[in-house]
Amino acid sequence: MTDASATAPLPGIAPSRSVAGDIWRQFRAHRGGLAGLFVFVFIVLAVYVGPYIHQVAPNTINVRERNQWPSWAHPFGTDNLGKDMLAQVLAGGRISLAVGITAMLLALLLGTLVGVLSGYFRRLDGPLMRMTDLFLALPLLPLLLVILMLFRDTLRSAFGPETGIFILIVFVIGITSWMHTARIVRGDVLAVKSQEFIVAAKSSGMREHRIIIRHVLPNVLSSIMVSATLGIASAIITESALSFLGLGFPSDFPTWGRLLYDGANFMQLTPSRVLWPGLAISLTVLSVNFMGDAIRDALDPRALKR
Amino acid sequence: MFTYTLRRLFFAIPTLLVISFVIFALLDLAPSDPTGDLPLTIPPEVREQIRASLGLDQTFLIRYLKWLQQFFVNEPLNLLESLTGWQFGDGERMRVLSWATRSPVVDLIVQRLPQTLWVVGLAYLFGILIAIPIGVISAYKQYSIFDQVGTFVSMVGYSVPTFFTGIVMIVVFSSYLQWFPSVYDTNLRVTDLDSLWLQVKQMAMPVAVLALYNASQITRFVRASMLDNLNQDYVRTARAKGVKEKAVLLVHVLRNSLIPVVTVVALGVPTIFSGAIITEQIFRVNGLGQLLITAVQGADIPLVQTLTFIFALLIVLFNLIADVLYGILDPRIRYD
Amino acid sequence: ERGTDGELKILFWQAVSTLNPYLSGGTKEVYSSSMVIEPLARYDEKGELTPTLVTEIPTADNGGVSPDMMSMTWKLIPDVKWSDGTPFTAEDVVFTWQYCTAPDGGCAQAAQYEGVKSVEAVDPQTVKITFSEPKYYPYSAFVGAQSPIIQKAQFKDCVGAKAPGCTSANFGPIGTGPFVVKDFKPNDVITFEANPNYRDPAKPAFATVTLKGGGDATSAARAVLETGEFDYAWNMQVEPEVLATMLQAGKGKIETAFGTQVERINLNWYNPDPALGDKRSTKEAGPHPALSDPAVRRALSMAIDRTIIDEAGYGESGQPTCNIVPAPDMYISTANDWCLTQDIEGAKKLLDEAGWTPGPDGIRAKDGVRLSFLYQTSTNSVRQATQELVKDMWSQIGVASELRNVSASVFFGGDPASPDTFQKFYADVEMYTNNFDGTDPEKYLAEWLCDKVPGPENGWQGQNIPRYCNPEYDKLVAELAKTGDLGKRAELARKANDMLTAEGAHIPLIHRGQPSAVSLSIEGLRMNAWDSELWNVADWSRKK
Amino acid sequence: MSLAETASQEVSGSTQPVLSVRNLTTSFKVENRWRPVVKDISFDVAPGETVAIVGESGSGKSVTSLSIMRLLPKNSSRVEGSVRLTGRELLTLPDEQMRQVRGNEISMIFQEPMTSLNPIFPIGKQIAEALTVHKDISKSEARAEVVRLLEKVRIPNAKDRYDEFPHQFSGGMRQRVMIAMALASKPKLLIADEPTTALDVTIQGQILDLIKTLQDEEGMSVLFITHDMGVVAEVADRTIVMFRGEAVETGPTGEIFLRGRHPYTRALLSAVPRLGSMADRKLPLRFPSISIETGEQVELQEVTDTVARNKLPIVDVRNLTTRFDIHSGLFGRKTGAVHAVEKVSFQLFEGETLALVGESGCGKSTTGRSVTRLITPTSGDVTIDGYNVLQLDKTSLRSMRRSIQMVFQDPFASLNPRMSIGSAVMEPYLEHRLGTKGQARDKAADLLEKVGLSADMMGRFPHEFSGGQRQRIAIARALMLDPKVIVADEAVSALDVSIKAQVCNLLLDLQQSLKLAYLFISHDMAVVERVSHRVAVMYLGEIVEIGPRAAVFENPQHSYTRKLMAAVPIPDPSRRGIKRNTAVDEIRSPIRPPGYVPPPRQYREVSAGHLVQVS
Ligand SMILES: Nc1ncnc2c1ncn2[C@@H]1O[C@H](COP(=O)(O)OP(=O)(O)OP(=O)(O)O)[C@@H](O)[C@H]1O
Ligand SMILES: Nc1ncnc2c1ncn2[C@@H]1O[C@H](COP(=O)(O)OP(=O)(O)OP(=O)(O)O)[C@@H](O)[C@H]1O
Ligand SMILES: [Mg+2]
Ligand SMILES: [Mg+2]
Repeated sequence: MTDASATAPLPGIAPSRSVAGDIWRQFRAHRGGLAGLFVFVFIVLAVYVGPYIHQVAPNTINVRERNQWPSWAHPFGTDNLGKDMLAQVLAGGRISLAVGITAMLLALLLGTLVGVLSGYFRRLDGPLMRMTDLFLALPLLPLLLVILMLFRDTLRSAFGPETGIFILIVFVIGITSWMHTARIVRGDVLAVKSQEFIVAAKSSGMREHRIIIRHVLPNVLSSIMVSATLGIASAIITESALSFLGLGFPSDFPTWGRLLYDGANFMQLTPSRVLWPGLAISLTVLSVNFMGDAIRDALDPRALKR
Repeated sequence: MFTYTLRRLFFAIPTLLVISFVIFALLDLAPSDPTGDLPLTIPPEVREQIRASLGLDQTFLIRYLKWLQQFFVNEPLNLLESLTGWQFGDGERMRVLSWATRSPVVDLIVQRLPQTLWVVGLAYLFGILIAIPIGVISAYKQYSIFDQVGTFVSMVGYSVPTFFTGIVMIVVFSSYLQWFPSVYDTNLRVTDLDSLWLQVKQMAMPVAVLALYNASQITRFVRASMLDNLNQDYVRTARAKGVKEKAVLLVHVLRNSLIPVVTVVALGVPTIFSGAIITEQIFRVNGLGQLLITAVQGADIPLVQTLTFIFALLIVLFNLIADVLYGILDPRIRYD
Repeated sequence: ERGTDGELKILFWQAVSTLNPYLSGGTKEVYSSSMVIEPLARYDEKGELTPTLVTEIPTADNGGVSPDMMSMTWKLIPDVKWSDGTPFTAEDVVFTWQYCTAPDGGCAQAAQYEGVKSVEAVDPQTVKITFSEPKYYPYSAFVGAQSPIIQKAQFKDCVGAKAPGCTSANFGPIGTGPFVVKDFKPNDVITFEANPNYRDPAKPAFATVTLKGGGDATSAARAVLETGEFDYAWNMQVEPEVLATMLQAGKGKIETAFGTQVERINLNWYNPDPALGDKRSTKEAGPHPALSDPAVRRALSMAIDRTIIDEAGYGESGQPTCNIVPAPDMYISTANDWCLTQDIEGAKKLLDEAGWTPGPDGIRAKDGVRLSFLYQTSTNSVRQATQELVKDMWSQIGVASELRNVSASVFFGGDPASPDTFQKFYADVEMYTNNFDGTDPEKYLAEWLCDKVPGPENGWQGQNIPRYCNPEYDKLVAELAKTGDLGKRAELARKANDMLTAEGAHIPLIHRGQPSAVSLSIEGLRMNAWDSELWNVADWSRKK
Repeated sequence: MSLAETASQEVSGSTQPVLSVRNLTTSFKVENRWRPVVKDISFDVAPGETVAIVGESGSGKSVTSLSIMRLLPKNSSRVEGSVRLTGRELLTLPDEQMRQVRGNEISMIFQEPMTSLNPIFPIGKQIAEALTVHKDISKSEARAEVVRLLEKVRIPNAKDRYDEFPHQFSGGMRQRVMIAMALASKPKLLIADEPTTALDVTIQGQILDLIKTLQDEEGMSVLFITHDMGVVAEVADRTIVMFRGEAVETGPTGEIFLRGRHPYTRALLSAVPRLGSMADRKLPLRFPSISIETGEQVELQEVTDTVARNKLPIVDVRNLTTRFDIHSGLFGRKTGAVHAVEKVSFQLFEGETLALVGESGCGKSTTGRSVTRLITPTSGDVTIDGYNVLQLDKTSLRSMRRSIQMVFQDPFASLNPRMSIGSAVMEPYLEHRLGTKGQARDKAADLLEKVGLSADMMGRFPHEFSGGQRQRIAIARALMLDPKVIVADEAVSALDVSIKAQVCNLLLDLQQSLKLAYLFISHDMAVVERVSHRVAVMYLGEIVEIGPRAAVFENPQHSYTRKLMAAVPIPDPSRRGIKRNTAVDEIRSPIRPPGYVPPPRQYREVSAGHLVQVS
């Protein structure tokens, strides 16, 4: 059987490419996304490599040099105990980024799980969405106190004080911020579920969990990505809120949110104390958001379509 | 539509009961204690007496059932009495009492509502009013300078915490320029133009801080939704009819785009009632948010329980309202 | 002239939740209600008793106190009126006692009436208090802002279990003080008016008072010192340099009163090792592996530079101290002043001699026990700064510490289920402030008795937080309770204080004052740490 | 050449054309390069004339019409050449004046009736808008005019339906609303961009009739865009054939049909199914295939008889009933049911094609899905390849699925856009653990070759394929499990004529080589006639007529079958202008109250195996 158009390459079609390559090409086309990527990589490099260049320990106290404006010895100035702000911003960045990214991943995992289950299985929809409502309504602070009380010592003895608290904080932020993701994912799953390729998969005898993993998830990825980028931002900020409620890391553990909060009262004395952590948070959020925009554009099926 | 709404309302009841139980149990587990605030000079025996007088010696289940009755039967009756002037029974009903103030929780909430609505509500409203035009223009001129700047500003607005913007505002506008007061006066009654002006002045900063934050979020939604709709076939139809570009945008596209935004906005309304805790604290707008945070910090459990539950109620209610609104705005979803 | 100075604006960053101090006991409630209701006598700024509603302070010399110390008699000033115009009588005083001691009432000031057997109205102007055993220091009931007199007519239906339900009375008590409550928004704002029936016709100078609550200390300071919106702000726990910047605006000043508050680090004498589970920090857990060594306790204290802590966290509102009873003057001991100067080398030497040698990581250890401590306190920025400083200082002598801060409502909440309360002390060291009411330290010093050690058997309610136990000390305190002579009492109290510090039950750090921000336009204010800070608000006026 | 045609040509010779397009070239900016999509097209439309543009999908038909209307996105498209409306140049007109032209002098109807109306405004308002933006008329006048227009396009109860919303209208009615909207301001030119493609045969007939009638009444010119030669033959005076952006042939419709010169034109024509062309054949017949490059006809291979009637039927359906409950009220009580499939019985033998035909909503898809148990039927018996389908547990259901596979209508939606076609095809095989990955790859490569694709395309993604190619991939995927039966639910309906022919041929080939049985669901009678052995006609969930293809097509007994046949457009230009006068009635609803017992049905045997419902 002959078919002219089947074997001849279709007009406008480049030879076969990988999806990753495709997405990267789309991503590159988004200028904001590229700039965001640069800034983000710069920040990550700075907080991880920076301490090797600026070799001042973040919690060296030197009361005689407190509340200093930026100088060569202390490029970002010092705080009210004489600790070097640059070193603190760098150290804080490591924690804030780690918390932001892991908490976001956890929230994403939970949100996606709940969203997919409730979108895909009609019977679970009602109960899961009501549970989402419940979590939206739960008062964060008492919840935190309960969690701290129940798990802190166990975690501390299992993972040591710092990792223990880290796990706890990530967990707390994670379980209190997945609800929006769940809602969005559910909506998307509902839309994807009615598409014919899902019916096709079912009719070929695929098991439900395989359908979810192979067909549903990849197609709701773009909205998950958007939640992810917003999630990092809110996780960093939530961590700062926890810190100043006294529920976060120990006080000699700088994080961006905490530095910003502690510095706020010293704004008139040493403005650099709030400037840098504030800038760091904003730039991270901004860059991640631009990246998210670009990723969403790159994953958009409309862009993939001929 | 109507029966659908009714049915949803009906099913909300068990949901709410479960939520109330979870909230109650959770707060019961929480380790904070109402006597934690008292000076250490008060001896432990006295503390014990205080706890007993708060009813803390009863079992969890009894306290829960009591609360249920107080909240669902007694308080609504009281409210009805005060609204209509009728008398039900002898009026000697147990009310949900706050531990810290020893006054009925509902009265406290009613007292706080006005400033919360004024400040947080207005900020929400302003946020929406700012967000819509910006979102519309950003979407219409996607990738233009306006869009880029708008995106940048909204991202900054989203990423800078309110405790920071609030303090900057106080330092600039209260300390240096002395334009606005840094402390909100909840006693101010608006009776004439002068007091109105004072009210506007004291609301300016908290409203600005919150409106910026709200607007940054809603703008993103409006923009995304507009972009979705601008590519729809019916837009082309409208243009083919010769409808003016402005009408295409504002009548056809905007109306459609607002449907998802309306749900987002409706679902955000409960957060008005939970208050903007940090902003209220900074400007001393003693609204519901401040009430909640002092209650949590002072372990005023009945107050936290009631406030949280009301919040849950609002979330469920506004979920419903969002659904109903969706149906009203979008004829395709109208049920029955 | 009464009511000629317009409005007085006061800012309490912790908002006032009720105006009945018998139902709350919080400092803010006690202070704010002191503008309305008054005790029979109060302490002045020097800690001396001054009569308020009585003609004189009863003493053994003037016959007001019986020689056997079993009863005392107060003579009320005639013609004092409540703000509603009705006369103030001995019946009201008796009622106040009944109100606070009624069962199920949950009276927060019950301790003030401890040991009172009965209160009788001998005649409308005379009140007789009978004690159940001899009271060598009888000035507790009806003395000071904690036990003001409330009106019988207003509260007579609010006794016992009904007390909390009397919302309007609790929110607007009728009093004899210079002001009356006009409007009360709980946890928000109170408006007062000058009391038309106040006994001094020329006072108060202010016509109205607004007492606003909420927010945080720094912004409260800003509202007085920088923007000038308020006249007075209470409890300025703000970093000294921040206050200094604000003071440059030239609108206000900081006034500090020194009472008996001492910020201290308690050392746990029992083992808090989490591996011990429920036994930790109790007698069964056994002595602390490191802190039971007196050399370690002393070295920890020697390593601390209290001046730096003071400078960084307290400034004018604190001073380094080595005593747990830092005031009044006659109780101040100088026996422990060695601790006022930091002595790193000495501390190191002490530890070396005791066999604590630095390990490869620089942390000292002996027999497998490392000098590494969990250091907890409540959440508060000054405390966290202090924690960091102390950690730094201890690290210089080879002692490691892990910092932890716990929300105040949990830390001081005393919930027996929570592991984080200061009573449970599931940590090696912990830091907070404590003080005593009035000027007499007897009851305070009794907190370190052996039988006051908190533990499961007493529901963790004991006050001997460090778990210090020394029969010698117990004897000393018993002797104090039996001594009537003031000079002798002071000597015994100093001895007890020295013993505690020398043995290392705790490490005193800072004698904390109570700083308040005051507008430069306010006159007549006398800061008082022994009574309500607003004790003489009737005398305040605005500079013309 | 008919009379009307000559007349219109005379008119165009003497007077000025309504629309005159010269050297129109439209380019899009793709990855920063301008890519021409429409190349150098010129044509005229005379007053009162109907000009059709035909061509396969993607040939630039819509872009041409949008260029004329200047509705393409401004910053990513470029239009060159000249477009004159009664002598006035449109391409250089200021925006505001162009807006006045749109909807006023030129109106347009779009392809997608489902999405082209604004979902949240009442249809009356939307039509009225077309009036009010150009004319200064009062609200009540506008309303009266809209009602008149709605009546004109045969919307029953026009007055009451003014305030209804688009979703309350069926596709055909929406398209009529679109027409009313386009006619509102009595335009000189109507551009209809595939107005019937998305619709059912019966509805399509109605719409075509309507346009013809209205054109006669209003005397406007029509530019009709379609890919269906049958439709062209019915409506167009002149025809322009577009191929890859170029107009390859222009001329009177009759000329094009009789003496089309360009190979593409011939290929297009040869692929058009004609009802009745199978008059005396018993077996299915391949579509003639013509090479686009040369115009040569490729030899037709005769189809051999594949049906194994002596064996047991591979699919045996007895009294299959599927109902969807409708709940409403406060407690979600059942208030009725959609009787989507009602007592349907049929048998399908190995190597046989049974076609299910009927209009939209009559229950064809539901039947297909019930048989495969994608939907759980209410009652009945289904036996497939020995499995008692309705009684299977989860695991045996999975293994049963190996015997019966489905191919769906929408080639764009039935492949996961994020999965390479290789993995998409291999997936069912691996899922059923039929072999190793390597074996799966070999088999997939083999099948892709079999459906006319090459094995090295396995790494590509669906968006890199055309609709026809995707449908082949879907077929390959269905074949991966070596099924005995394939349910093809409108598998060719969405495809271009030429592609449709190819895919049909492919299905026939596969049936020959693999002895497949097809349940061929379609509303396209002409295609059904060519490919099926037997035909079942469905109406409101029931089979009203079933029998061998020849018997049903040549001797339709049920009135509904006849109506269905009458609605099929006939690709013969000489019959142009003859209206079929198909009744403009709406599809009846299959919703029944609870407790409704369907009346017992009787069937009459007309000839061997040809049954007709009688009561
Ligand atoms: N906005 C656009 N941007 C880029 N390319 C476009 C755009 N619109 C259409 N095209 C391309 O132009 C070509 C012609 O498209 P057009 O819609 O005119 O085809 P058509 O003949 O109408 O096909 P169909 O029968 O499927 O409607 C296609 O290749 C399409 O991908
Ligand atoms: N899941 C469902 N719930 C309720 N009603 C349904 C459902 N699926 C289909 N229907 C209804 O069943 C009837 C038959 O639908 P079906 O999809 O089988 O028709 P069809 O003949 O395939 O039509 P088309 O040609 O449009 O695909 C329709 O009235 C439809 O509305
Ligand atoms: Mg098209
Ligand atoms: Mg169908």
